[in-house]
Amino acid sequence: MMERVPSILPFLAVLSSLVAVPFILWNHKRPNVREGISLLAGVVKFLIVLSMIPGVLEGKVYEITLVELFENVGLSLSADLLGCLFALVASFLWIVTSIYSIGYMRGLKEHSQTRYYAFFALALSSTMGVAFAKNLLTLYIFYELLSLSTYPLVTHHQDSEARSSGRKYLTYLLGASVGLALPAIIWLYSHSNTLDFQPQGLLKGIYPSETGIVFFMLIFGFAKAAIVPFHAWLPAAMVAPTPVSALLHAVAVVKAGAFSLVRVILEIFGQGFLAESWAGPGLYIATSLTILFGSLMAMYQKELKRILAFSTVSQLSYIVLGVSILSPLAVKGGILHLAMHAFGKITLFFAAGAIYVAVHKKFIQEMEGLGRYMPITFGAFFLASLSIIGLPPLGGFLSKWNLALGAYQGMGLSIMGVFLLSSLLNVAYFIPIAYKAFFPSEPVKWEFKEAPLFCLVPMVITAIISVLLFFYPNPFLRIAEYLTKSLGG
Amino acid sequence: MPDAIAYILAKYNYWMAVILMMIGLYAMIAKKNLIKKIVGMNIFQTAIILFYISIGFKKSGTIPILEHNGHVIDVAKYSNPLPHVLMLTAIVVSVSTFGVALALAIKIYQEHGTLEENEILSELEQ
Amino acid sequence: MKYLALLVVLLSGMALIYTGLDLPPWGDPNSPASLHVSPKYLRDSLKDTAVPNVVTSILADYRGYDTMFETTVIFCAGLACLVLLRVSKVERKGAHFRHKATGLVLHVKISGLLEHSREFERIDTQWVPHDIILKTMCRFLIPFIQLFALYVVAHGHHSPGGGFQGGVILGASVILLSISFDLRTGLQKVGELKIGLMSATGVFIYTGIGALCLLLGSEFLNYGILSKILGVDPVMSRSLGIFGVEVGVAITVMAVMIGIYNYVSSEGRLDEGL
Amino acid sequence: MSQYLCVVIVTFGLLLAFITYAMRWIKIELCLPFAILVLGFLSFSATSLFIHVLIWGPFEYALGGWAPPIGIAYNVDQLNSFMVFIVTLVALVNMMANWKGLNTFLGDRIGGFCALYILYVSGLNGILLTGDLFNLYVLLEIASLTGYALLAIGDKRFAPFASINYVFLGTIGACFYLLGVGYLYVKTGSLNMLDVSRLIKELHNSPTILSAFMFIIIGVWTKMGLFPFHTWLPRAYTHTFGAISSLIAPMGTKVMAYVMFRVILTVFGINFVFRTSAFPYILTTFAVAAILFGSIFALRQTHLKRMLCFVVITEIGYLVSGLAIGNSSALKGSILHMLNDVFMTFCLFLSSQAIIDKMGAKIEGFSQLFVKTPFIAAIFLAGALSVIGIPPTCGFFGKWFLLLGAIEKGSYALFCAIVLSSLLNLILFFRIIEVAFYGGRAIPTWRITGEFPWSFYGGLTFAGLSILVMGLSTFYLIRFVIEPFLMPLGL
Repeated sequence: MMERVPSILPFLAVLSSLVAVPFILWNHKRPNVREGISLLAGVVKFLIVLSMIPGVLEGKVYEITLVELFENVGLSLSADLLGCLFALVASFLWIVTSIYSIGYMRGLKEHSQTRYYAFFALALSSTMGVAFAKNLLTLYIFYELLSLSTYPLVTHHQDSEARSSGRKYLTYLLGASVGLALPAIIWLYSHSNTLDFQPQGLLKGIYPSETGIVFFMLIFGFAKAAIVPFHAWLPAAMVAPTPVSALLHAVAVVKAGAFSLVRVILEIFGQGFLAESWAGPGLYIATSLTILFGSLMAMYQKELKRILAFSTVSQLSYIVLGVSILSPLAVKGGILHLAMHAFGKITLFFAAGAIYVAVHKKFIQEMEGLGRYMPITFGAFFLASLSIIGLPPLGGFLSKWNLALGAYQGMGLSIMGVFLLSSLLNVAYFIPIAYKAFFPSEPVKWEFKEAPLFCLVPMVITAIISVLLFFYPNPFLRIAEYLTKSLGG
Repeated sequence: MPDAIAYILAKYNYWMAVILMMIGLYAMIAKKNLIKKIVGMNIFQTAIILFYISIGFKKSGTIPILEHNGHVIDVAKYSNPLPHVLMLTAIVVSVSTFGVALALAIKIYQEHGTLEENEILSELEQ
Repeated sequence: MKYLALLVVLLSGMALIYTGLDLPPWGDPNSPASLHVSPKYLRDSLKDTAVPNVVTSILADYRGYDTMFETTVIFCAGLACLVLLRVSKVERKGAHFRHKATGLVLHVKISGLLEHSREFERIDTQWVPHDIILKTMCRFLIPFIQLFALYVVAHGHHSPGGGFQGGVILGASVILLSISFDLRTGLQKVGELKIGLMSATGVFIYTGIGALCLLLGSEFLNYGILSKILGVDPVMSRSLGIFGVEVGVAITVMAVMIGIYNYVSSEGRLDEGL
Repeated sequence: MSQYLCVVIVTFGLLLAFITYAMRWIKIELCLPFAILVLGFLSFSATSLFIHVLIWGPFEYALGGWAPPIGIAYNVDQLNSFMVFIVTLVALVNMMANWKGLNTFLGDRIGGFCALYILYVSGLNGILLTGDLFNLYVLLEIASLTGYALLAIGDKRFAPFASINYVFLGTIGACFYLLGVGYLYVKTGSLNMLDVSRLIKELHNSPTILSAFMFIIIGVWTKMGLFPFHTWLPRAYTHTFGAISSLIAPMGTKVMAYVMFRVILTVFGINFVFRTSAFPYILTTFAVAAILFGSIFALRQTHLKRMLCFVVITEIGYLVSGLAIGNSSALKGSILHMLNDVFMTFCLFLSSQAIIDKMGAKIEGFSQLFVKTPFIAAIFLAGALSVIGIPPTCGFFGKWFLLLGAIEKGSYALFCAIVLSSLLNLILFFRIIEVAFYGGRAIPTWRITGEFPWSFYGGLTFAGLSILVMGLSTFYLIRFVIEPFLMPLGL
C-alpha cells in the first residue's frame, strides 16, 4: 500500500519560508513589501503542502534525503499521512496568522517588527521540518531549531518579565531535549542502528529492561508536549505577542511536541511496547493527571491568555493519551484532535489578542460586558470555546467523541471518565467568560468598538472553519482513518 | 643481598639522572623566584640528557668514530651513536628554551620590577 | 606549594625508580637499544657516506631531518627574543661620554652632540675603567678561537665536532669581544642586520640543500642525488652534502647565540650591555 | 605522484618564514601580505595533499632516502592530511581576518611576528605528519617556542607572566614526553612509531613500557591542558593579543590531542590501554574531572575570553573521554570532535575578540550586543550552539558518537558527565545571550561594516559556515577520514 516516491516537495515546503527570511530582512524599511513576502511565502508553502495531499491519500510517501549524517540515518524528509496532516494545519494557519499579525502589530505599534516576521518565517520552516521528518534525528534537529527560533518571538517585549519567561522557556525546552531526549535517541540508535519511523517500531519486539525509562525520557524530553511536570514553560511563554501565542503556542510549537510524541509512541516504540510494559499505564496516569491538572489550573487563572495556556496544557494530553490508548477510535480521535484543537484554540487566542488591541484588557474580570462592544470577537470566542469543550455542531465534538468512545473501548470507564470530567471543567472555565461578556451584572450600552479588520477577518475565518469541520471533516477525517488503517489498528 | 646491591649499583647512571631530575622538578614547582625556576628547568632537561647519553654507553666501547683500516667493524667496540645525536638536538632545544625564558623574565622584570612569583601575583590581583 | 612540589616529586620519583629496576644494566653492549638500529649505522656509515664519525653521519644524513628542525628551533629562539625584547626607540635620556685625555665623564642629554667627536668616547652608565691586560689578551685570543671553531666545523667528519660545536665556539668569540670591550664594539663587528641575515642564511642553506635534492628528483635531503651536479660519486656527494649542511648549522648557531646575548644583555635596546 | 607535498608543507613553511622575516629590511609593509601568500601556498599544498591521499591512499615518505627505522619517515594518512588541511586553512583565514589589527598593534615587530606565525603553523604540520617519535619532539619544541613568544605578545602586564608559566609547564610536558620516548628506545632500540609498535607487542608487561606510556601521556596531557595540568591555559590564552589567541587556542590543544591519539593508538595500541582494568578507570576519572571542572569553572568567570578558556578545557575532557571509553564509536566521536573543535574554538575566539573590542571583556557589559553588532553576535551564537551541541552545528555530532560509544560500553559516568556539561554549557552561553538580547530597545543597525574591515567579516563568515559544513558532512568525515585511520588499528 505504501509507495515511496523520491520528491523534492517536502524540502520545498521547508525551504519556502526559509528563503523568505533574507528578503524580509532586506525590506526592513518597507513594511508592506515585508509583510507581502511573509504572506506570499505562506501561500506558497500551503500550496506545496496541498499539492502533496492527493498523492499521500493514495498511499504515496514523498521522500528526500538531503545529506547522510550517520550510518542509516540522514537528514531526510518524508511526507506521509501524519506529517501532511500536521503540515496542512500549520501552513494554513500561518497564512491566517500572518494576516492577523499585520493588524495586531500595527495596531499596537510594536517595535522590531522585521525581526518578528523573520523569526516567524524561520519558526515555520522548523515546524515543517518537524512535520516532514523521516527519522527521529531529523525530527530532533528541527525540534531544536524550533525552540531556538521561537525564543526571540517569545521574548519580543525584551522587558524583565519577558526575560524571566524566556529563561524558563529555554531552560525547559532545551534542557529537557538535550538532557533527556538526546540520550534516549542515542540509546535507541545504539540498540536498533536506525532511527527511521516505521509502523512496527524500531526495537522489533525486543525490549531491554531499561526501555521503559528511555520511553519516558523521550516523552518528557519533548517538553513541548507540556506533560506535567514539564508544562511550566507554556503559561510563562504567554508574555509573547498574541499572534505568537496563537500560532506557536496553540498550533506550531505545542503541536510539534504532541506530534513528536505521536511519532514516538506509534512509530518508534510501536504499539506492542505500550501494551506489554509498565510504560503504558504510566503514560495513562501522567497524561490523565496533566489533563485534569491543566483544566483545574485554568479555573484559577485571572488572565485570559493564561487560561488559554493551561487549557492547551490539558488539551495536548488528550492527543497523547488518545494515541497511547491504541484502540483505533482513540487513535483516530487523538489525531483529529491535533487539527480540531488547533482551529479552536487559535480562534480563542485571536480573540484574546483582538480584545487587547481594541481595549487593552488582559484580565477576565475586566471583560464583563465587553461582548456588547465587541460582538464579533466574543461570538467567535464563544464558538471556539464550544469547540474546545466538545459540543456539536463544532469540530471539537468529533475528536472528543472518538476519543471518549475509543477510551471506553480500550480502557473502560476510568479513562473515559477523565475525558468527561475534563470537558465539564472546560465548560466551567470557558462559558462564564462568554456569558459575562454578553450579560454583565450591570447593564452596559451597546457600542461597536471592534479591533481592526486585519484582526477580525482571520478570527472569523477560523471560527467558521471550526463549525464547518463538524459538517465537512473530510480531509482530516480521511487522513485519520487512513492512518489508523495503515497502522493496522 | 649483595647480588641485589650489585644489581642496583649496576645502574647507578640511572639513579644519578633520577636524582637530578627530581631536584630540577622540585625547583620548578616549589621555588618562587623565576630565575631559580628557570635554573631548575635547565637541571631537569640536563638530567634527561644525561639519561640518554648513558643509554648509549657500552662497557667495552669507545667513541663512535670508525677506524679506516678496512677490517670488519666490531659493533661492540663503539658506543651507540644515536643517543648522542638525539641529545645534540635536545641540548639545542634546552638552550633555546633557556633563551626564551630569560627574555620573558626580562620582560616581566621590566614590567613588575621583581622576579618573585608571589609578589607579581599579588600585584596582578590588584 | 612546597608540599605539592614534594608530592609531585615523590610520585614521579617512585615511577622513575620503579622503571629503573627493569632497565638493562649500565654499559651492557647487548641491551636492546644497542642491537636494533644502531649497529646498522656503525656498519654502514663509511660505506654509505664516507664519514667515519658516525655521530656526524647520523646527525646530518640518516636523521638529517631532525637536525634541520634543530636549526630551526634555535632560529625560532632568536626570533622569539627579537620579537619579545627588541625596542626600536631608545627611551633612555642622554648618554655618558668620557673625555679620552682627561677621563672627565659628561652626561649629555642632547643626542648627536658628541657621538662623532674624536676626543670623547661613549661609555656605559655603569662603567669600569679599562683593563689593558684583559683587552689585549682577548684581542690575541679571539682569532685563535675563531680558527679553532672553523677547524671544528670542517673536521666534524673525522673527529668530534661539527656545525653546532663550531657555531657555538664562533659565537662565543664574538660574545667574548662584547664582554671584554663593550656591547657597541661587538655590534660594530657583527651588527644586528648581519645577525639577522646570517641566522636566516644558515637555515636557508640547510633547507635549500634539502629542497635541491627534491628538485633534482629524489627525496628531500637525499644528498646522493647531488652527485648529478657535483660530479662525484653518490657516496662522496653525501659526504659533501653533510659538510654543506654543517656549515649552514654553524652559521645559524653562531648568529643566534650572538643575537640572544645581545638582546638579553641590553634588554633589547642594543646600546649598553653587561 | 605528489608525495613530496608532505615535505613541502613543512619545510617550505620554514624556508619562506625566513624570507618573510627578511622582507622587513626591504619594506616592512610587505611582511604581512607576503606571509598571507605563504600561508595561502601552504594551504593550497595541504589541499592537494589531502586530495592525493583521498585518491591514492596513505603513504610513507622516507626522508633522505633512508627507509625507517634507519631514517625518519612521514606517515601520511587521511586523518593527518585532513588535520594539516584545516590547520593551514584556519591559520590563513585568521591572518587575513586580522591583518589590519595586527598591523596597527604590532608596528615594526610585524616581520618577526609573521615569521613566528608561519613557523608555528609549520611546526604543527610537522607534528601531524611525522612518523618518528623523536622528530615529533623536535617539532613540538618548534611549535612550543614560537607559541611561547606569540602568547607573550599582548597585554604587557599579564601576557609575559602567563607565558613564562606556560614555558615551565610546557617544558615539563615536553621533557616527560622525551623521557617516555627514551624508555621506549631503551627497550626497543627504535624511534619509528610503526617499528616501535611492532617491537613492543611482546613487551606489554614490562614496567618500562608501562612507565613510558605514563610519562608520554602525562607529557602530552600537560601540553594539551587537560585538568589538572591545565593551569597554564586560561591565563596564557586570556591575556594575549586577539589574533594570537584565535590562532593558538583552536590549534595548539587539538594538535596535541592528535598526538595523544596517534601515540596511544598507533604506538601502544588500544589493547595496551585496556589490558588492565586500572587504565580505563584512571582515564575515565581524568576525563570526567576535566569535563565537569571546565564546565563549572566556566560558569564562575566574568571575563569572556577566560570563560572560553574553560570551555576549551571542557572540550579537552571530551577528547580524552573517547579514549577512556575506547570502543570504535567513542573514538570516532573523539576524533570527530577534535576536528570540529578547531572550527568551534576558532569561531568563538574570533568573534569574542571583536566583541571585546567593542564592548569590553566583562559579560555584564554586553547589553544590546545583538542590536549593535548583529552579525558578530550571530557568529558567536553559532559557536555557542555548537559547544552546547545543538544540531545541525558540528558540536552535536562529536557528542553523538561519544554518547553512543558510552552507551555501547556502559560507561555511564562519562555519559552523565557529557550530558551534564552540555546542560551547564547551555546555562553558560544563554547567560551571555540573554544579556546581549536585552537592555533597552534601540533600532537595529543592519549595516555590518564599521570599525572592522571587510576581511574580518569574511573570516567570521568562514567560521560560521565551517561549523555548519563540518556538521553536515559528518558522514563523509567518518567514512573517508576517520575510519581509514581507525580501521587498520582494528577498531
